Amino acid sequence: MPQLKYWQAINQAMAEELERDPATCLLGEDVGAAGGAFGASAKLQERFGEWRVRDTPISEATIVGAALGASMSGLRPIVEVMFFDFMAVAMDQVVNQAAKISFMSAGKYHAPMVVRTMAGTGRGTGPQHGQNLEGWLAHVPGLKVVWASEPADAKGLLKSAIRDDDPVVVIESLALWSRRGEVPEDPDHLVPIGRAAIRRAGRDVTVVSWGAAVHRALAAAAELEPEVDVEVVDLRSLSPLDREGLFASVEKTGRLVVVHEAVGSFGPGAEIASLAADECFDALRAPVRRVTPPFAPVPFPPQLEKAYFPQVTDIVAAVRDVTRRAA
Amino acid sequence: MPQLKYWQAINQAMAEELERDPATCLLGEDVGAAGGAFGASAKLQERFGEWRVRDTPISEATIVGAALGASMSGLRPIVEVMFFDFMAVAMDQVVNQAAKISFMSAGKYHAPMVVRTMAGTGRGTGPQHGQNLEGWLAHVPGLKVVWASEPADAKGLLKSAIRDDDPVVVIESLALWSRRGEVPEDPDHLVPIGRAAIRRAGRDVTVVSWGAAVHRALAAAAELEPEVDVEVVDLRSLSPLDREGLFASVEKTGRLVVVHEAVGSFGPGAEIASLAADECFDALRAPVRRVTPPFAPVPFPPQLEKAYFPQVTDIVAAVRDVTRRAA
Amino acid sequence: MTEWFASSDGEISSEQALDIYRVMLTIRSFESAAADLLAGGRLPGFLHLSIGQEGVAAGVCSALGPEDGITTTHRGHGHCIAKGGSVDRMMAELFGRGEGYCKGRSGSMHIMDADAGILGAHAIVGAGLPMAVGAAYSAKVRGERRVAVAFFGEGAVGEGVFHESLNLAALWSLPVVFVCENNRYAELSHVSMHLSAKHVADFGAPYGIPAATLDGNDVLAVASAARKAVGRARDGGGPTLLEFETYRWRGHFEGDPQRYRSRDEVASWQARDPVARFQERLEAGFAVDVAELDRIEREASTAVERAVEWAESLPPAPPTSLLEDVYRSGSA
Amino acid sequence: MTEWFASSDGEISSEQALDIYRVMLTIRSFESAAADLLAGGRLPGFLHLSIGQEGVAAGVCSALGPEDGITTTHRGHGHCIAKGGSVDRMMAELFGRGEGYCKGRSGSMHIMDADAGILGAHAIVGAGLPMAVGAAYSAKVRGERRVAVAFFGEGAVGEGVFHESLNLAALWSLPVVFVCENNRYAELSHVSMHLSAKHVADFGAPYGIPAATLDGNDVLAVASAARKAVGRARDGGGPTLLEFETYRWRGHFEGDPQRYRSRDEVASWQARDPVARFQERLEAGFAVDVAELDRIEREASTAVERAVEWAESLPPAPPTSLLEDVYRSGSA
Ligand SMILES: Cc1ncc(C[n+]2csc(CCOP(=O)(O)OP(=O)(O)O)c2C)c(N)n1
Ligand SMILES: Cc1ncc(C[n+]2csc(CCOP(=O)(O)OP(=O)(O)O)c2C)c(N)n1
Ligand SMILES: [Mg+2]
Ligand SMILES: [Mg+2]
Repeated sequence: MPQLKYWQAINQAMAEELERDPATCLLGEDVGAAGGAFGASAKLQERFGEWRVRDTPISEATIVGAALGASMSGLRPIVEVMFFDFMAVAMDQVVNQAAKISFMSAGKYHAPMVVRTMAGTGRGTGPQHGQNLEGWLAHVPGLKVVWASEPADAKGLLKSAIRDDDPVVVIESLALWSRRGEVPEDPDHLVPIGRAAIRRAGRDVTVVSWGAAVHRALAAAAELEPEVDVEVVDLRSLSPLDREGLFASVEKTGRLVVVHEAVGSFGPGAEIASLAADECFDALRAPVRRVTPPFAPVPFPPQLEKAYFPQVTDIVAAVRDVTRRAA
Repeated sequence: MPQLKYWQAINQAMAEELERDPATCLLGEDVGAAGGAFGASAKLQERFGEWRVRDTPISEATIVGAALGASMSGLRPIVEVMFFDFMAVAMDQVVNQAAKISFMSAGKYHAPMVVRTMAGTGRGTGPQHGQNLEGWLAHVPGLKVVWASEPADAKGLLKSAIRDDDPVVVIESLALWSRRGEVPEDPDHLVPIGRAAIRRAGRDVTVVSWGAAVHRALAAAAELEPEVDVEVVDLRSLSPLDREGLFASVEKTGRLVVVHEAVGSFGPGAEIASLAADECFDALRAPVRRVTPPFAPVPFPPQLEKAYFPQVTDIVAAVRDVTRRAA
Repeated sequence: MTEWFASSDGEISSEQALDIYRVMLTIRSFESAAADLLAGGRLPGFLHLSIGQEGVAAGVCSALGPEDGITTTHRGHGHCIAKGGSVDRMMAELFGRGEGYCKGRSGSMHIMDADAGILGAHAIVGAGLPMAVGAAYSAKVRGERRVAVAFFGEGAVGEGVFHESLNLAALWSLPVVFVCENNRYAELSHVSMHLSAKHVADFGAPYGIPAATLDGNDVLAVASAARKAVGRARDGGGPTLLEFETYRWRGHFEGDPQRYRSRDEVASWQARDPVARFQERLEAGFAVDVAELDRIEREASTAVERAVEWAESLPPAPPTSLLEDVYRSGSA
Repeated sequence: MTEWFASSDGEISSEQALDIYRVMLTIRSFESAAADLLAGGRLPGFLHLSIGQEGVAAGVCSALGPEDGITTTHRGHGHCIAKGGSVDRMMAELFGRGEGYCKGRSGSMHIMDADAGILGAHAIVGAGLPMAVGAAYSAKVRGERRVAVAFFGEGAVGEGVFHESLNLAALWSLPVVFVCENNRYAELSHVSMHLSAKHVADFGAPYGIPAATLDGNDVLAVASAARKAVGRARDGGGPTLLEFETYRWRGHFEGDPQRYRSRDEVASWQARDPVARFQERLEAGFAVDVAELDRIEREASTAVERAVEWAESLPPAPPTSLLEDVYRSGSA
């Protein structure tokens, strides 16, 4: 299988889907002539023309709303919102309109659109370019939310999202941008939305994570071996959530640690933790722990980013803590 | 003590604070001449003039941003955002700017501003006027979030919010608008932000709730008596959260049910549940349950609102379920 | 600019004129019935009525075909009826019945009909404009000759998406017509309290978008201007901004005590009733006889009465429908 | 309108002119140093430089007093320096040191200084405009003669808050000056790809806001226009919209390969260097001798060198500072 970088996998997914279905189009700031602020749409405008791959003004709310209107009128638009934080500007159109179109029209309309947005975490971007807001989105009925940790999933999830008939928010990690991995060439390489991946099987504790944090969870698991046998679950899809996959793992290990790069309080990890505390209560042998940044804005310099975002040592400590207990 | 309706308590809080501090002002659509879309600011413009109580265009983002700029320049603005759902339009200014001003300026600026917004839940307002998004807000470092269930708290929390030096989002329940209660006349009647209230002490199970749902929790508790002795905790403040109060109650009862009117998945109840699953793990004797609407947009007609929002019977069933277990 | 949009005799045939009249009366009947039903406690929810503004809905939609799309607002009954929405299914929606457009779950502010090209009434002020722009973008990309119309109130000019939508439509020369119903009020506030521009149409100029402020209570003037704007859009000429001056006779919502305006002001606008004016015009200019007009009026009110009867007879939407259609594909 | 803003001889004294010159050179020194430091791997984070645009920052801020406020953007070093921000604390912030304006936690895009009236650089495009409007509202309510200035790029016109802010400022006649630096590009896109209006100044008209498009590389023209706009605002005359045509010499961010523009285009603007032009003017019009100008240039670069030396010598901001200032009052 060919090796691609994470961003190349995204580029390939879009190229293939633009090729496959003339209804697919891409809208966003600098996505066209420039090929994307970070290169994800390189060469797409050349191939598919300036209407299907279209540069937009800096008008996130209207671009998302226009994508919605277009998706109700025969197109399958992909919108790029450059940084995750900027979703806040477009939140009304995403949540009050796009997410509710199928419901409000009793299914007569639907919104086969994708919003791609990039998480700046770990790239020195600071308080207004480094936030992780996946918890907001996953809280909205009518939306789907996915986040790949590997190039193959970056391709397969994005392709699934583009082919999905509902609005899907696809979050991409700038921290993984140059990460290489094997990516299937199959033009129908689809990673199903709503299915988690077990990245490392283990018996003692389940560590659930997504995006860039998955790799730290894996590093922690490696460090803990053979002392603790850690199962690392890459959620991939926050909404819908792979409840069965999650429960099966927690039932097996009896211990759960959730790791993410959004702040903890009222954050996405709380859903995972409380599902387990309800549905897997009898199996749980230790407190459910979340490893997250502190409740503060995102700092920019490397030493503070390191202190802020969960590191391998933090995960190791949390796992040790919950496995130390006999309960 | 005089009896006031919930909205009158809000009105009184604003009147007193506008009187007390000339830096306080109120901005919003129809808040001035009309006295508020729902009357909360009745007569305030007459008393305090058209500059301090100011009608605005329909520009939520800019009004919140202007309030922020004003709060950094000597005023203490209150902004009214008519329905909770409309917060989505202003989310960028609330979250990316207002919440981070103190941090980004190293405390040299701060944002003593209040955003008041009304939850339409239970008033037949439907999918774009009935959402509850408190989970989004509580997830943001730098913001505080409060929600009163009684007129006395509506006054006391709002007054605390106005005097607070940080941005506070004050959520008000239209469903409680005409609810009467004793409200202290004391012009310094302040309900501390960050302190929950035990509305009913009990030994068997802790039911945590806020806003209008508190009253259903109390009704459920009454219905369950003497079979189950329910402790009803009215959170009042989502951020900061009264962790000590919460933990003390759960440690005592060993059982937790969270009830709210936001959808469950990735919702605010998850934070309460997972805090308990971590910090009170040893005390927990049953699965932690959340009673919430289904994962769907808000319907408008009475029979569907009733089926959608948690009812007394739903709470009773959840409490019975968790207390039935020996664990 | 205003002149370019002016109507000329013979532009609208008698048949078209009678269709327009029927639409206006259907809107008025529908909303009058809804007002009575709400007042009588028979309807749940909220109502925002457009009585007095029927000329804009009927006139603009007379220039549209079924393939064209519209977006509208909380005050959208008129636009939906004029665009071909079924009064039966609209009434069922207002009643919260499963046969309504949203299976009775969303109510008056959220009528959508894919068959009639009603991309939807949206209750977030300004929210429909980007959607209409998107529908127009779709037409352009797909090489279809469809046009999209965004209806909105003058209050929506306060929202940034209005301006963003104009910019995008102009920049991409999209087949979209922006139709502002300037009814002088946004909720309880007069336009002077929320807008510093003299005319909403003034916002066309910076973008080079043709724009005009016209009498919204003269349905033929509306129809004629709409024909020009829609024709221009369909022929690839790009967007137009039409501002129609009009007035709502009822409160912002049913139950609004309306302390913000005088009875005289209301009366002065009622004297400019778009229905009555058009009636006179039909009799004079189109030589339609009164009996014909009466017949149309009766038919319109009968259709609405039947809709009420039917809708009310249906059972309330069942709780089982709550989770339907949240997702089109597999659910979360 | 443009004429009203034109500069006249004698408006700016020699002393003021030299101050302006010093500011321009300090900005250029500061940003050149920062570029070198980043290229040399000595600075973390991202940098968006305004070299080539110094005339706007220096000219506009020369019309402001310490009591006045500004908001700016991701490209805000120049405005902050011109408004009286300390190059030491700015440089310390860029280095991520505890002595920086945000204790080294926020970096280049978020300089704020309450003492100098810098309400902040905000990295969300358009976000600073409402804040400036709010500061002006505060001045109005409190009866203070303070003025607020919002600096922004032409790209911000794409964001709705730009328009909402103009409306609010006009409607309330607030003491705010909107200063657009039209440097022809928003990130990697030419203005023609994101704006359908000819001039950003065109957006003043619908609101009745005085507006003009002026040469941003002629610092005296900038200073003069700013004096008029600020004076008008201070005297209760309301808002003004000033568009300054200018150009950034560097990429959107340091490291930008700049495939979207030609070297010739860059060179043609470098030939209109605001610093060099002002230097000539100072020598010719103000009879300042070259030695004096050299002295100022040396002082500016020495100040920046010292700032670099000092900032780099400081320890990195400690992790303990992460939770500081999240809340002003008790924490969550
Ligand atoms: C974003 C948003 N803000 C506020 C409201 C509340 N609201 C509903 S209608 C309305 C006034 C709209 O005025 P206009 O656009 O003139 O329409 P009209 O009601 O006159 O038809 C307001 C403020 C809303 N629905 N959405
Ligand atoms: C809401 C938002 N969208 C997108 C961006 C990404 N972005 C940063 S700068 C920029 C271009 C801004 O152009 P302009 O306003 O002309 O300012 P300039 O960079 O030319 O000074 C963009 C799109 C952002 N920071 N915020
Ligand atoms: Mg109106
Ligand atoms: Mg620019």
